[in-house]
Amino acid sequence: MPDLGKYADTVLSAYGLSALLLLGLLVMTLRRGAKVRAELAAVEQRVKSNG
Amino acid sequence: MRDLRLAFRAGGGFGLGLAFFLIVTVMVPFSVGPNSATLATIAPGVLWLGALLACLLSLDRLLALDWEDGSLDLLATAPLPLEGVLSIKALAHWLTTGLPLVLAAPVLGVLLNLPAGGYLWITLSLLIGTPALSVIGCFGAALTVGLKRGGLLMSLLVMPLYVPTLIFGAEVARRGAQGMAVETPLLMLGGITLGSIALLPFASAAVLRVNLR
Amino acid sequence: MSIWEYANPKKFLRTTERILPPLWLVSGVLILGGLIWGFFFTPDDYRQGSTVKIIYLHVPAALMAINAWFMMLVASLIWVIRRHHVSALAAKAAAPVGVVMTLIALITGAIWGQPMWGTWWAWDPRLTSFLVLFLFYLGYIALWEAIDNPDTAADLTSILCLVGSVFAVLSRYAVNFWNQGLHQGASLSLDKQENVADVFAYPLYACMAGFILFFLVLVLYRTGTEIRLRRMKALLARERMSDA
Amino acid sequence: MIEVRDLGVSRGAVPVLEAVGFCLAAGEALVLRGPNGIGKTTLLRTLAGLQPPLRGEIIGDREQIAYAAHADGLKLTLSVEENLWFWARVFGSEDIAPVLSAFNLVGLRTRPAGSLSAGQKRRLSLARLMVTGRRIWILDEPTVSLDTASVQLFASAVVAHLSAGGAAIMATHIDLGIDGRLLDLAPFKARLPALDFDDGGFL
Repeated sequence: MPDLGKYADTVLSAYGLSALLLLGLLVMTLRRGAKVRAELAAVEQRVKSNG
Repeated sequence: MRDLRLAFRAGGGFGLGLAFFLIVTVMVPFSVGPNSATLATIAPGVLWLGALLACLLSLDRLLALDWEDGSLDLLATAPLPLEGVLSIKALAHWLTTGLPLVLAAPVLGVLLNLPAGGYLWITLSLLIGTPALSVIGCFGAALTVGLKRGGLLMSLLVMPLYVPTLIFGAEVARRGAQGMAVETPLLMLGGITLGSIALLPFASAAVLRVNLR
Repeated sequence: MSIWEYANPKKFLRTTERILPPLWLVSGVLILGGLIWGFFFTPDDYRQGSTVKIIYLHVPAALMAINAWFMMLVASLIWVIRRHHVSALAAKAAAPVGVVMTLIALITGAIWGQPMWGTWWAWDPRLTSFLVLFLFYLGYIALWEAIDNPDTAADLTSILCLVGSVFAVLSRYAVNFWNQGLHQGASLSLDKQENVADVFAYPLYACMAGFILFFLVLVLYRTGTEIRLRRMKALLARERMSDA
Repeated sequence: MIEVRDLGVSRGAVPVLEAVGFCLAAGEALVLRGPNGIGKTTLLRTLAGLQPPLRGEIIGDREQIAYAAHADGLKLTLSVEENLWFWARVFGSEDIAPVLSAFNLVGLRTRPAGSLSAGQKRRLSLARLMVTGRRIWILDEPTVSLDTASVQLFASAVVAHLSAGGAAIMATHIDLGIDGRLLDLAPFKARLPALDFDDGGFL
């Protein structure tokens, strides 16, 4: 761990909040992607079986 | 032509924007305190913001009424270009909302202790700037015309588009009130207004055609 | 073989399916590598102390905040001119990524500004422009959300994007004129003498490349999601047709 | 006067009608029939140029079409006369007097449109068609809320329009006694699109 000196709070909070936002975006993107993929598969199945 | 007559006859739209402007201006000293020096500093900005909000408030009536009673469909199939129809609508909006605001601004300036040099500039900047507000607002109204609860969305869409007009307009008024040079912001304000009047009706008409189909 | 082949939704899905996994990996390595390099292995600035490390987040995020809007503008133009559905959906997919980038740039900027300028927020031209950009993003996303018919939504949002771009540029000039500001000039420039010393620059390049790739990967993935959503809508509509 | 070839129309991105084709000469009327939701209004709006066709073409002079929708398109605070004058000026007509008498509106001319009954409003909105001076009328459910006498009034206005060399396309369920061709839209209902997801679309 580097010595951040008197600005430790500043730097760490900047990294922390950014990481939170980036991860949040990533997780939401992937979750929505997976959900839509599953829903589409279900609908496709149904449509194919009904003709 | 018809819009003008309608706006006057309906009465409500005409007075409402003006009354809103008055109320906002009157509320400001209640919130920032009665110190006349403070009020004098913020007066140009408050007047501009009040005028902008009053404009915004009256925008949803611009096309919504014609949408509801079906006249928009009929106008779109009429031999007039839709761009022209929308320009006229924006003009009607300006005459019934913008112009009264311009005329009322100096009177309300008294309430806010506007410095003596500022009256000319606040009036002039509003006179040049409010047409842009009407034309930009017309674009916003055309974007959201068919939507339920379009009013709130329209404010969200139109406000960022108002930023340059507000900045230059308020800058003219502020510099004028402080006796500084106003040429540059005045030119920019005029440029924005002319550019908006010349180009935005095309975007508004394109958007309205999409919304009508 | 032309680039327009990828305007076919199915082809787009098949291709992205193949190229996304390695891209995820590369962008992750670049971002993490760049950030770790910057965070652990660069010296402190003699004036700004350790706060200079924030640059590895702030500058790439700001870069992508603007480029995301620019990409949306290009995608909107492609939709307006050539009417490729994938293009409109890509613009839609990019907007939330752009919002997050803008937000990161604003937040890291505020946190950085606190010790450097002694204030969280100043109505500095750059900060203000980013705030205005943020509002534009919000309006754009709200308009997409508000409209049911996907083609109508694509048409309206792309015109909003075009008009908004003009007004965003105007706002930039207006804001510059309105307040000269505290913010330093651009961190990186080619023509001028380098503003940032090499020790800081290399990890910064890595982070910027990482952010660009990360943006690309996210947008491609999200565009795929939007395509599936569109297909699902189309299938459901078809089902309703056969019921009726 | 107007010819339609292989026309496909869509409502809210869903195709509703396809392969519609007809040809209408001066003096002819075409009456569209079909159950609710078949796409009569959509077809009429497409003909009027309010929405682009999905495919196919409409051959004819767009500038000759006057469209009357479900909604009356009246300004309630303006008087009957002012409403008509507005549209007369938009379409460059000079006189509204014959129209007022044709639709029996002379006695109501100074009344604000808001004080009219639904049927009277409908008459006013149909009178608008006459002041447009256009030769092809496109009418969507023109007889809604009209009483028998007013329907007769309307029918004779249409007959006069046809005999003066005009044409009309209308969607209506009642028999107007106009000598027009019937077009049942049910056979033109769009078939289900194929499910091959390969042609650049989403299905």
